[in-house]
Amino acid sequence: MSAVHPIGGPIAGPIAEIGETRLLPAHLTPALVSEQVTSVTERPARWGWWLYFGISLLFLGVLAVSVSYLFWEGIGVWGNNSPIAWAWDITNFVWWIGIGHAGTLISAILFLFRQRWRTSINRFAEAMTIFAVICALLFPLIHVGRPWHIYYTLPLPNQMGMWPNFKSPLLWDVFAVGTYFTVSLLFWYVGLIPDLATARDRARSLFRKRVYGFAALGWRGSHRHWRHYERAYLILAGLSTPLVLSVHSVVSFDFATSVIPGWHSTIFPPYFVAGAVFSGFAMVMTLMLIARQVFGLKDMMTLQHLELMNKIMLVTGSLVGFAYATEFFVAMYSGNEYERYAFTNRATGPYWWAYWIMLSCNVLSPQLFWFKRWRTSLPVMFVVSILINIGMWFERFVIIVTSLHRDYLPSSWGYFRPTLVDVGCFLGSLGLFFTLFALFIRWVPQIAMFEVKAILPGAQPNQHRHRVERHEPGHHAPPALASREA
Amino acid sequence: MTSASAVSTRPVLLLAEFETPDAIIGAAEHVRNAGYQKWDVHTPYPVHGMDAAMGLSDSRLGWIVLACGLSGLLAAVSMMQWMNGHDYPLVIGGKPPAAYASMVPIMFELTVLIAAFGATFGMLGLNQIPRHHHPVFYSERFEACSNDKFFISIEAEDAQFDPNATRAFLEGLTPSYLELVEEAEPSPAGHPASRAEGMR
Amino acid sequence: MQLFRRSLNHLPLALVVGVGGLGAALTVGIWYYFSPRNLQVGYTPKQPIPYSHKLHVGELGLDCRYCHSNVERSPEAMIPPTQTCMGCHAVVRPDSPRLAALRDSWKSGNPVPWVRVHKLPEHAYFDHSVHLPAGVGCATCHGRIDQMDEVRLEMPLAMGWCLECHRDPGPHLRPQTELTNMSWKRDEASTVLAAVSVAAAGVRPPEHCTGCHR
Amino acid sequence: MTNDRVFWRSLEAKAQPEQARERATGSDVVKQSIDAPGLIRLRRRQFLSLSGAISALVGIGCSIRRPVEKIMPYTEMPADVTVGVPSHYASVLTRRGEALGVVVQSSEGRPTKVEGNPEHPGSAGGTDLQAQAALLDLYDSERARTPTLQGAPRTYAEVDAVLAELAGQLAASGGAGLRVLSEPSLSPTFVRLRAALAAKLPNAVFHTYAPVSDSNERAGTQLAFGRPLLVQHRLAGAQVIVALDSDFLMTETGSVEAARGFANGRHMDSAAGKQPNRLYAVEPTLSVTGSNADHRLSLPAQSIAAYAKALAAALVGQGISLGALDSELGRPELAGVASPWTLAVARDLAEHRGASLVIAGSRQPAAVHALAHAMNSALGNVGRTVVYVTPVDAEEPLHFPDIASLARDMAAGKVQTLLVLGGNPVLDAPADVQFKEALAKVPLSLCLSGWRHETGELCTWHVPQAHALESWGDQVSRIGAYSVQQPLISPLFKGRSDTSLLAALLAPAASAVSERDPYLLVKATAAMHGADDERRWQRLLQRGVGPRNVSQITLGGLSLQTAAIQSALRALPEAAQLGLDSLEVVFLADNKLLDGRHANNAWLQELPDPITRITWDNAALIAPSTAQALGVASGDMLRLTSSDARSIEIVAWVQPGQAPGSIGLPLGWGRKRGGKHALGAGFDVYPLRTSGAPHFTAGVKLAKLGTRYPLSQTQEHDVMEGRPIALDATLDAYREHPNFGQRGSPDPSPPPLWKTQDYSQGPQWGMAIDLNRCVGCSACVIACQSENNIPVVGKDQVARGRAMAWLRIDRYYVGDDADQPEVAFQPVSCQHCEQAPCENVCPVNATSHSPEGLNDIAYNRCIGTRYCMNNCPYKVRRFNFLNNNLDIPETQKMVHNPDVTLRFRGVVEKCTYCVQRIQSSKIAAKREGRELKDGDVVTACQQACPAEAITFGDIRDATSAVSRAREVDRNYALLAEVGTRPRTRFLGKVRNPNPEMVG
Repeated sequence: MSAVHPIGGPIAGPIAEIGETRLLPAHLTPALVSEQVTSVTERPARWGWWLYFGISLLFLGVLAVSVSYLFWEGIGVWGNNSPIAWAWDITNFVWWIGIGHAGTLISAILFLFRQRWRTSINRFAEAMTIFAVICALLFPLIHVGRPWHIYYTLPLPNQMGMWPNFKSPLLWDVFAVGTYFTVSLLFWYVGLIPDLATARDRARSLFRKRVYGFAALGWRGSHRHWRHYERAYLILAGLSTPLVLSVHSVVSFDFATSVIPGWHSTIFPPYFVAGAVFSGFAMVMTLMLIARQVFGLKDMMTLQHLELMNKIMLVTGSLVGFAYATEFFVAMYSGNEYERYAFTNRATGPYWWAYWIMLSCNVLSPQLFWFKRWRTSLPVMFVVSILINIGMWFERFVIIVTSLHRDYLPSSWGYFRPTLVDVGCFLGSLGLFFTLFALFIRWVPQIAMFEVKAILPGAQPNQHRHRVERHEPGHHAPPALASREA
Repeated sequence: MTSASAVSTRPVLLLAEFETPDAIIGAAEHVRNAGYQKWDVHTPYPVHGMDAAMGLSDSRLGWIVLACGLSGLLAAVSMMQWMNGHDYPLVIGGKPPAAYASMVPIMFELTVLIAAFGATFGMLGLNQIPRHHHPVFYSERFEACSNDKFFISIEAEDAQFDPNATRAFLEGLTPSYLELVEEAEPSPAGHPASRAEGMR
Repeated sequence: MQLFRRSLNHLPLALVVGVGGLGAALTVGIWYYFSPRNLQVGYTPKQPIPYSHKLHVGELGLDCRYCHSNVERSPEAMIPPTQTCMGCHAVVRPDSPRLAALRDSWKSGNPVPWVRVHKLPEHAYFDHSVHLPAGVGCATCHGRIDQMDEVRLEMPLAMGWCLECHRDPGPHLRPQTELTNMSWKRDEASTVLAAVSVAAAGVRPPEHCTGCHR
Repeated sequence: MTNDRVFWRSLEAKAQPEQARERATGSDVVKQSIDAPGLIRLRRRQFLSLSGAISALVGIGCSIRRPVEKIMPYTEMPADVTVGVPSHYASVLTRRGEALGVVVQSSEGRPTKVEGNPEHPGSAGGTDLQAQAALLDLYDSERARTPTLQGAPRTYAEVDAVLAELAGQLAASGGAGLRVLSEPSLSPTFVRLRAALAAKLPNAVFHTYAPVSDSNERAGTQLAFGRPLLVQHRLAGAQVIVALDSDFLMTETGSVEAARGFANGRHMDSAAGKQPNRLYAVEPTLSVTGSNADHRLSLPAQSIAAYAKALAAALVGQGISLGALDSELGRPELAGVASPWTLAVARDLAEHRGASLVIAGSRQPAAVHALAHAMNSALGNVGRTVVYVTPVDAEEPLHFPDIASLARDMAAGKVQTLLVLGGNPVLDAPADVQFKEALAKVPLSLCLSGWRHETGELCTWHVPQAHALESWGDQVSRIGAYSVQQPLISPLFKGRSDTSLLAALLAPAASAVSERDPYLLVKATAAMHGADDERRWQRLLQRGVGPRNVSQITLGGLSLQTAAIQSALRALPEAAQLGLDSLEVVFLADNKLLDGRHANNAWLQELPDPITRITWDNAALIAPSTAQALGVASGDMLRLTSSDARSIEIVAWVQPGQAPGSIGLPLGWGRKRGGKHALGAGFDVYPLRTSGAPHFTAGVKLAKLGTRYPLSQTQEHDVMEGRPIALDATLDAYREHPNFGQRGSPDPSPPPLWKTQDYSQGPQWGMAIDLNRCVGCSACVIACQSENNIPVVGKDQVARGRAMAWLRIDRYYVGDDADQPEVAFQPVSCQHCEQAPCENVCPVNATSHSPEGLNDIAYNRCIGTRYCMNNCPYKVRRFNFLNNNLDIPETQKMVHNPDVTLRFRGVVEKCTYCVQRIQSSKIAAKREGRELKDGDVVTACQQACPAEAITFGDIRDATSAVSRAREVDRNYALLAEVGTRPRTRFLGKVRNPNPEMVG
């Protein structure tokens, strides 16, 4: 089927791709795109931004205080204990990592699937990924008893002649998350280069010009560059796709490879990935709704974009629900008394409330999106996206804490209560996230302008010429449709 | 910027501006057919079909990435086998010190990591960026390139370049704007002045 | 407009060279300067009494075990009690000013505050009495004490260094008769070597954690 | 088997489910403020570590080795010291009425570990937890450091002056107005001196008092045989044991020996046809002994006498006549008690004449003891399972009347001078004698005690008492074994011993040193006990125990004073009617603190009570049914008011097995003085105790205060949830399925996916724990704490689930009746799995396996991810959540075992099978050029265990004790189905119920 034709055109081919219906309003021109997107970074910030930034900074301060106190006194200032050696720390880690999945997913997978509507939101989502992963990385670093020895986890030559244990899922984490962060960062920056050039050229003051100019690496839109650029982008997308899937799979190995009832489960990798995408989309949604309201980017983040995302949330949410059901079924069907107890205990034990919060937020609330009326209502989707964020946090809490607090020997069963420092570290990480985000939306073009421009009506040469070139070697589709036919 | 200084200047390139993708792709084909070598097309976003129009070959980036990926894989395997299997073998959970199964995740991660480096820096390398200083930037008008205008630049270096002939040739392509970008001979003063003379 | 000088186009090159070079320098620097080989070897503190091993061992030829008498039956070789010193110095140079501190200690009963040179961290448990029977000589870890006026740390007492020998003890062992012989050289041709290697065959030093850490 | 039984989740679950959830979540077990502990302040240690780090940074480049470390050699080498090699000395400690022979390890002159002395009959190589914890008492920085006069510090010279002056005056007055109050003594030297003093000062009066003692036992023998005798049980030979309110395995005199004997009598070695003994326990409160009983009947303490009579009557029914007593006994049944409890038990006893034993507890009145003696002699047990011994101190009076008379005289102003040699009467004298008020009327009082406690503070003079490990002394064990208590270290705070004080009064400073120096005095006594020359003396010191003086043992030929017993039985008060408004309280010797003398011992404080699992507190133990009727829940604050209007406030604890209508009150808690650990821990119940009814009293009213009090437990869940954990079987079931262990906890042993580790070389360490021998006394737990420098974390941290014990004893309730639970104990420490889940997950290789099968851990490599804790199915790994070695007083640092690293915060730790002992044994063997032999390596827990429940050694050597133990058919691996292949094996417990009483 024809992959390339003016975006506004009729739906061609047997498959009605989501991306092929009209996404962007007809009046949008390249110049308008540049104007709308870049002007956000050019205008003086509104008081709303300052308020938001101020609050974020406040929470960042909370983080600083909590972590300093933690380092001074030791892990004991948290509620962790034996048997619940991991609690909020790893819960937050997994939660953030999950959130960090949407970005690369949207950029990479939707890119490979040629979902053109992604262009409006991928920059945004990628940024979110990077900040989320930063927050995620924070927790493994501070949750260890002796953070000043954390470098033991890296394969560095040392006088002890000791090496890390490559059998440990925790070490797999180090590499997986590290790789994920690096690749996402590269992916993001590569995507940014042309738009930084735009920002450079639109800038008035020499200072701004210099700053953006430096960041744009002297990009001059040369087509000889575009050629490699697109290929690089395609490859990065290709690499990121399995990476995204691998990262949360590896994170799930922390649990799946253990012997603890409720952790020791083969379903974890797919289940975690689905959950991650789920929570990631929810977070993107929350942020987009705000940004689009505050910065008037309604033209590019259209209601249809939001609806499409809601559909994905409906699917992933149901997947997660299915995973919950499967877990229960397997536990009961296995006849393993420990497994059975672990799951009955989740639903009816001391932490029953956490379990039911998780279930209602993650499985029930997205079901609203079966109905177009709610799928397209801003307030509804905002509330639901928040609910999902909460629910996914509780999912990790349920998996980690309720599985640990009652495992094999009843004599060692315990109960976990968070302390103020636990709360401080969590809220603090939110502060870190939103601070970074505030800076991002203020200084960086938050929509991939060149990609949007490329799919505007009439942005590409017309059909006739195109058909001619089809058969010529070295043809490249623009990024939005960058999969070579053959 | 137009500096009326007396310093001797030399032309570096001719810059032709076009309004639409169709125009630029057509123009590109002509320039290619005219047999120019050192020329380029500047667009705010990738205009597809341009490779053919400019007669460019396929990108070699893929091979670089493949090489990087494989070396990443090799590095991972050898590192883990040597550290856990050879240099300090320890009994962990009753398993053999050098167990491949448990090393798969990190093999994968390092492969991807190094490959990604290959893709990014390979691209930068092939494009020879970062290059912050380039003659086209002398042109005020060129700033529109990152917004919505399309440009063709033919460098003075090119064997066929002749200030008048080439200019005539470009005029023939009916650009919306044409400009000769000149640059001062590198002087001890360092920062070269430039003169861009517009015409319609 | 041209924002940057042409010279900035050398940035990539500069980055590659600069960052690469700096990284290499740092690695090498840390590798060398932060290693016990650099940080610990050569430590030669001032001792309360200028006791010279060179004189007592090198020239007078005292056996190590005369003073460090525990070395064969205890984890600690033991710094000799004042008593031991006085054993001779009650008559030899009884009023040498350099021995004032010793005599004070003998009178007052307060110990001589020697400064520790060969120190292992608290979590490492080294046992002299098991290394001797295995054929590890004094000089192997303490160097040529017999040539030192002031005791000086010769070897980096670091885990990696211990492991070198624990992994392949053979080349480091010597016949029981030569344990305290400071000048003993390993002579590949010699006949005793056969005996050593035989003995070495029976020596299986631990390489697991609790071999040394408890 | 256990898992066919009915379980209740926890008590409240049986009663009211929603409360159960609350309890199970522990939400009201302890009230935790959500905020983190403490404020940021630059603590000393932190400051040091900080500055240390800084100086280290500064030092980089020149040398990291800053600050300079000094070596302090001896000036003169002591004869018997090898630097770096600990030496061992025999000594003896007192434990209630029994001497406990010990061997103390000394590292460079400081005692670092207490072990039992295998040569000593009272110990037989085992110890109890108080003996293990003795070191911490010794190094307690809060012990009194100087003598005081009215609280003002004085010198010992002044003390000596006063004593000399006093001696003068007394000599003149013949000791008029002098009273000496001491604790019951096992020391011939002390008794000798006291007698001499009495002879010298005819007008002086000597008193003896201890709140928890064997006074009733003496009264019993006095009553039964007309002379005071000590009762010595030989449990190993007893097939049927009836314990009448006697906790002979834990708090009674001679528990160490008893535990050994009991375990031996219970031991089941495969189906060797040997019949294990059977224990019936009748008691008001669930004791350790009751937990080990095959049949347990909870009766109020006041009804025990009636039960004893009914049992005796039943015996008569079995043709075992008690002679003239028969008429006295009444009917062989007791209201509210199932008839088998008299008839079947009597039949069982009758069938085992000469191999049975009736034991009366020290709480029970003389008559009950006498009746027990009567039954034993009628059953022909005397000389077989029970012997009678002449006590060292034949003059010892009955404690409660004695202290009462003393207090009366003091109040009446008849006492000019009072010497309190040990003990703490102001705290623990019966409330009604008002000792405190009486003391105020004594012009000159001198108190000798280790701590400036309640009494020490109120006496004119207080003189620090030397610890048993600091002073010369001697003791005679129950069966007449003489042993010398030799000091391991010169008194840290220059304390004095009771003998030296007596000597000072006896012999004026002028007199010969031999009459004043405790060493010489003891040596003189030893001479009378056979060590009459230097060689024998040295030998005595070495062995720690001299030849037994059998003359003291009376194997029989004692005539029962039936008439006296008869009248005593008649005089027994009728059991009062118990009801919700008239409850019985029973005063219990505490499992850990006894009468309170160990209250400042943090190890004991943090040790969970063997039964309640409560740390740092005592509580009023109430039967579930009673609690429900009264609407009382664990953690509620109560006021208990006795019939004579005395009252205390104490927290409630609902305790399965407590007799309905009866409340158990552990003594010795809630101290007002005597160290920071003692203060504020638990509740003082002495104010309720009167000389009239010092052991139990009825008519107590209970009122809820409406407030709650947080209790810290180490185990909050009481039942096994039907899981195969602490496996047991009845004798029949065992005979049917000798391998019930492996049936219960099968090892799937799936084919390995990889080439498994080869463990065929070198020694392969393994352990076997016999649940059939383990009585749950917890001595091993303290032994482990002492050997491995395990820190104490305090009540709040325990409540947060951060107790550090490497070895814990899990206690589960089994059975379907909350008022009559069966109990299962299971010691759990690192199982040293051959396929250890913890090792796989450590990212930094901090924990790995040694070729000898040990699960190693290198503290200094650990970064504290705690992943290994999560992945340990046995939950035996402990994490230093905070810096637990912060601010340890200098003196207390001396308690640390130099062979074990102190762990810093942020590090995981766990049982290492005492790897330091393994290493030193291996090194010793290498040094001596020999192979390790079985028994060379003994772990701390194994060595401490009085019941020999733990065996350890090389499982590769088929002949080793541990290999043989692991081959016993009862063996099983805990959670074998997880596939961890533990090196520790358990031997399932065999219960031996009376077929007549089953069902």
